[in-house]
Amino acid sequence: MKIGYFPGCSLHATAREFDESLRAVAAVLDIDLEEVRDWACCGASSAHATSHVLSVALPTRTLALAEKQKLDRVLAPCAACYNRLATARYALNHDKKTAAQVQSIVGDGFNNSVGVVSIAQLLSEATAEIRRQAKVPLSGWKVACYYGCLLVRPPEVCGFDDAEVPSSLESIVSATGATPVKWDMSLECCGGGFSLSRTASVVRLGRLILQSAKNAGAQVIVVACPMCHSNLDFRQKAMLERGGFGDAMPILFLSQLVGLSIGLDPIRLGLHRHFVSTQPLLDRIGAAKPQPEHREQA
Amino acid sequence: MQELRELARKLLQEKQVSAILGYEHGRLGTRPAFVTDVADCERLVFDHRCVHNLAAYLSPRRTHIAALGRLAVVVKSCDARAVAGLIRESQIKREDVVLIGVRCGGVVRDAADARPLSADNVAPRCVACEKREPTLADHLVGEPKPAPAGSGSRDARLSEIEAMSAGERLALWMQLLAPCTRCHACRQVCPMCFCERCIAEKTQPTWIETSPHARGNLAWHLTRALHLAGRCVDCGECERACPAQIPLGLLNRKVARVVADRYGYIVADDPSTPTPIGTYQLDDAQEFIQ
Amino acid sequence: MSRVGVFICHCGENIGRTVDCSRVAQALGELPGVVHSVDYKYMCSDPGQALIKQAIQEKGLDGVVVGACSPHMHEKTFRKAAAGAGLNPFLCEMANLREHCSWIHEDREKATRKAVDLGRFIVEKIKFNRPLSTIFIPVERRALVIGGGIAGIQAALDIADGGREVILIEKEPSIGGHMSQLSETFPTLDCSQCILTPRMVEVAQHPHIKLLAYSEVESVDGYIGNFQVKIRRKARYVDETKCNGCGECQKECPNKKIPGEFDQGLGMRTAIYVPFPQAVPNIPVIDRANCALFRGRAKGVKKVVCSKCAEVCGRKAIDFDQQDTFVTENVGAIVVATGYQLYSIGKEQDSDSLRGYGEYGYGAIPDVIDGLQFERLASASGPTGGKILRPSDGKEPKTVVFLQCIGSRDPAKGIEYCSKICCMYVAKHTMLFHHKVHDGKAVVFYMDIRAGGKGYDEFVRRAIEESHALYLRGRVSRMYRNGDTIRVHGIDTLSGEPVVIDADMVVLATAMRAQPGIAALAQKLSVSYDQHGFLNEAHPKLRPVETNTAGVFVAGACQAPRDIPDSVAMASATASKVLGLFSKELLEREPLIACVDRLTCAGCFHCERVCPYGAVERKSLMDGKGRLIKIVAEVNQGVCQGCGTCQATCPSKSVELEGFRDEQIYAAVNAL
Amino acid sequence: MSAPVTVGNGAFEPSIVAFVCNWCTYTGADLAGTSRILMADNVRVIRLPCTGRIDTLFILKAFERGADGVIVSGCHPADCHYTAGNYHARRRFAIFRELMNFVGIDPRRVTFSWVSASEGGKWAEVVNSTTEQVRQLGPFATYPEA
Repeated sequence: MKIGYFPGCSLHATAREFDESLRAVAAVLDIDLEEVRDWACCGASSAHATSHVLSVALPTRTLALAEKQKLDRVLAPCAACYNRLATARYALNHDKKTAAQVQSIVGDGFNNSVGVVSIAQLLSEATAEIRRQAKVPLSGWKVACYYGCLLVRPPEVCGFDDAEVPSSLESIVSATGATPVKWDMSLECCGGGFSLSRTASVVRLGRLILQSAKNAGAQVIVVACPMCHSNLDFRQKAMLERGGFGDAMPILFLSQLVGLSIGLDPIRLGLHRHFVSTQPLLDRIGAAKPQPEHREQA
Repeated sequence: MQELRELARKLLQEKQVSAILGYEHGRLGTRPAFVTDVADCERLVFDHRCVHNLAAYLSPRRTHIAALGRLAVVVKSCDARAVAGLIRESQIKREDVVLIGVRCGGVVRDAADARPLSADNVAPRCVACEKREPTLADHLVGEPKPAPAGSGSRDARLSEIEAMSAGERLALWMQLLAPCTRCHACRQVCPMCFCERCIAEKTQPTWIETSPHARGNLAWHLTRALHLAGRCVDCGECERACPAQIPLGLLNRKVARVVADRYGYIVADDPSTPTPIGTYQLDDAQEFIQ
Repeated sequence: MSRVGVFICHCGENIGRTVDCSRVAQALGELPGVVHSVDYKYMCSDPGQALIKQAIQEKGLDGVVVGACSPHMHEKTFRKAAAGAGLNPFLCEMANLREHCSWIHEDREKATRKAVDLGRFIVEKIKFNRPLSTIFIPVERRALVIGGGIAGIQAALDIADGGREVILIEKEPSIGGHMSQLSETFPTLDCSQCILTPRMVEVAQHPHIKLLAYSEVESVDGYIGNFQVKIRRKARYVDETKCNGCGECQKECPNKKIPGEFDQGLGMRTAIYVPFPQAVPNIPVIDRANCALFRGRAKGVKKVVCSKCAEVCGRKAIDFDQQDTFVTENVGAIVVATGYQLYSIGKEQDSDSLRGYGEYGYGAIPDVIDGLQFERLASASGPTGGKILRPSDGKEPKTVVFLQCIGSRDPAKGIEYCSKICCMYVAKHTMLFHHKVHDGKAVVFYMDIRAGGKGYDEFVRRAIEESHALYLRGRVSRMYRNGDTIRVHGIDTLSGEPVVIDADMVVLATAMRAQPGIAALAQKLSVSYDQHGFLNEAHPKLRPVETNTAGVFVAGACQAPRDIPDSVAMASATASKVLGLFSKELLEREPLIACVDRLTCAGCFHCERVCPYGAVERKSLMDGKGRLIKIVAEVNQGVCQGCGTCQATCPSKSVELEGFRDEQIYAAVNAL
Repeated sequence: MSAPVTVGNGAFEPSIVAFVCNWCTYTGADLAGTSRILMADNVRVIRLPCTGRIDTLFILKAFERGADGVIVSGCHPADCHYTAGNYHARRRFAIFRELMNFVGIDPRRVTFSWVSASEGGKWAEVVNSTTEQVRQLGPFATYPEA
């Protein structure tokens, strides 16, 4: 299966391991990721805080390029990118005024025919294949599936999974052999882009999430968003320092968990790039200790 | 043809019906035939010259035919639509008639035309016909037939008229309707015109003037077309029967297109479908209403 | 030849100022068939009417045209005057020379010419008017009341007290409806059972009321004054004539763990059960789905798995082979009082337009309950004996959060209307909670407080000021289990601050919805309903308890969310309507209805398709030997309302609307 | 259509018949009168119970009898006194109007409108705009004298 690929900026930077693990997993699952040529930033939070038209125009440009490339669907692994692309597609279909303005920017000839797919949606479609390919039993792994704010919301834009009680990540995690736990904070906000500007808030919110996962018996949190990952992984030290709930908890990208289950090398999956050590997990499946390399790029 | 005759014989012999209403060869092409005798089944034919819509004989107003008893009728798909209409509008009951469906490859425009069917003599509606065998039938005879060759859109003339100015259209119709003698052959032959007393003959009050004057002619032909809205089965009989060669099918076709465009209704040979007149949707288009 | 009289009114200056009335009278007087034409200052005055009467008698008029104001103003007046002089009132018509002419034009010449035209239309029309007489329809003076909640009970009692027989049917085993489940009622906090139970007993004992509990409407035929209602009497498996309600069977029934409907699933009942102790009738019913015997039978087990109830019954009232039976009742009027159901927050919804509340866990948290469940917890007859104890562990909750507008006023969840009663019953709940759990804290999240009603706002103020309920204006975005408690995330929009509360229990004021199955019943009755399933009243202001089907009335929450006082008021209103209808043996109707010409009717039934009232019936015409000639349309005089859509649709004009027959309209158009 | 013609010493004044329902438009027209809203005097109202009763034959006959324009007006959707007569009328007139246009009768000669009992002003507008429209179109001269 061929699908367009829009890595977005994060997957080239802070979330390199998301990109690496995703490409590795896709190769095994026979998913052909064709990168949209000359893609640009989706605008993320800054564009829609600045100009509504810009926030639609930026993703539209990428969608238009994908259409020219004859792609039916584009995968945006980053939840924020996914949300911006999907929102732009929705706005073009439902808001005539914006559509006209954006058309004057992007130019004619774009039919808005390209679907936008999240990592949750793509891997949900591949659960049978994941189950078939699973080589390393993750049985006994208790996983908290963390959707964050943007993966399935707003429902009219995403049109995938239940916006309030989603279950797609759980079904993917189940396919790997691991056990998803029932917990309450799977949709709560992690603080998103305030990691730098309002660190204290991010630490406070992140603690609630970690605590809830712990209380539910989880050993690992699976995420599908670079921002969620960086908040929960990079800021976890600060959360732990405030005490109250014991040891660190590894935060994995969904693709990393799937990669482990289908027997991919932890290095290829970028498991050495995390701040919170993934070694306790790897020990459980007897995988080799990933050799840390340069961190500077991360 | 043999299949048809065999079936007819069987139906008569087994007393399933007391008469077969079909076609036989006549002086000018084929003509309707009432066969009550098994021996006469040999006379039955079906080919591209069988233009008549025999459903017209099923109207309960035709008491002399009803007196024959239970009938089997040979129906093309357009004729079956008329039978469905008669059932839908409570004129006959489905079980009162045996329907011998015939697979049809189109008929000629002019019943007297003895030539084989070709693009030159095929009835234009047959070229566009999408249903070559009736669904509403008890028996189905004949081999599947290909669509007849034909050229040009049947709606070309319609589009041509629609493109004219209102004044031109009015002049055209005044000219087309002028030769109407109000003989009402169009009505007599129409299987869906089964009223006890036609509005055209109602004189108290005289909504439609009876003399062949432009006023009455226009009122008659517009009213006739309106009464057939969502009911006309597109069998072409009105036009064929018209001694003044008025293209009445154009009016029927116009109304059919309006009904299809506005209400998505296409006349079919399913008696259970509702009619567009007599039903409504809350959000029916009303762009013409202030 | 007609003898028409024309009477042109000046209406003081109102018409006369712009229209030359004497010229109009003169012009119309010259029309053929007009034998008398005059103008007068005030035609509606006594002397004016006397002019008309006098002319009718002296000149033997067979038609009267009054050129004056709008017929909506004075048509009745002049028709009455004509009738007073012995002329059939329907031979009198009005030309509107005031609203449609003198008041909207200034040019005297043109207005006068127009007035002549308007008069001429009516003169020509009236030549074809026919004398008509009022239609009388016999009335079966018995009523059917559907639904045995407080509205149905009230309607039945009022009609029965008025001396007319009533058949009251209830689909549940007992009457009482939702009101019987309530603990106390606002705004007086009197015990619901205490005021309802006597009314229920009254129903059972009333000589004019025939109570058919555990029964449903199967079909409805007929029309106002003459309905035939087929009623399905569902099998109870208990012979009502033998059972004395001793209750021994329930004690013996081995299956005692069935969540009871009456207690909203919070209490348990047996498989043979009476819904609640005060049930009327006090006769048990066997719940097939939970009875061992019937479950065995369903699986094809031949032997009798369990018959403990039958064994213990001294009166041999248990009959496992009972079947549904049908009775047909003839009634003249029907009151629909089928009540409501509550919105369910679950993921599965019975309508595509409803969404459920994923943010509240789709109802998966046991200590999140709805308002009726809280009523049962607070009720002395409830599963906890009136103690507020939470369902999960039976502990007394100290912090209870009440959420208003759950499902209602929220188009995103499918319902935009206000459920009307929730503000009041939530206030009541906080008070009941305060009375029973003195150290408890009640927190209410609300959108607006809608407490319009006698003593209502005072009641809410008491909840806040005396029972110390904390009212927070805002919505709850999410709630989830947090250990032993429920963590509730909301916002207080007045302070702008997010609020997090760890609650022991959450009570949802879920919206009132139409009953399931109401659409099917409405179709049987030909009553229209809105997109939410609430039955439509004939006019929202002026005919609030009538429906568009004559003889069918609505009371209570089947028409819209209603509280008890509203429901009772509506019920009494329907009773007054029904008794009014029953006050005469014959129902009078204006004769302006459609009539079919059997000779020319071809029986295509286009008229039947367009008739908004289902007034067209099929009539078989037979010859002298009983052979069918044809089937023609026939208009039911009791049902036709006179819109005339049938006539415009009839291709052969075989149906005519009296008062607006084709000849009449033709004559008017022809007068152009 | 024919060019506007002048009759006598004034401009052409069209003759227009209005078929209206009793409950909404007739009452709306009454309200226009009560409110003393001045309007063109070319329109003659014929009262029917419901738009459902208004037959296409009425319109044809009005034209035959010399009307230059016709107004058909009744209750707005959902307001019909008889619940559904106007919905049936809407379909009937939608088809009629297109057929009329097809044979060359200018549809601008027939105004269809919904005027409620409270829309006296709208009724005046309908009357005035139809009158002006038909005045522009000129006399209806479909039928050659036989």
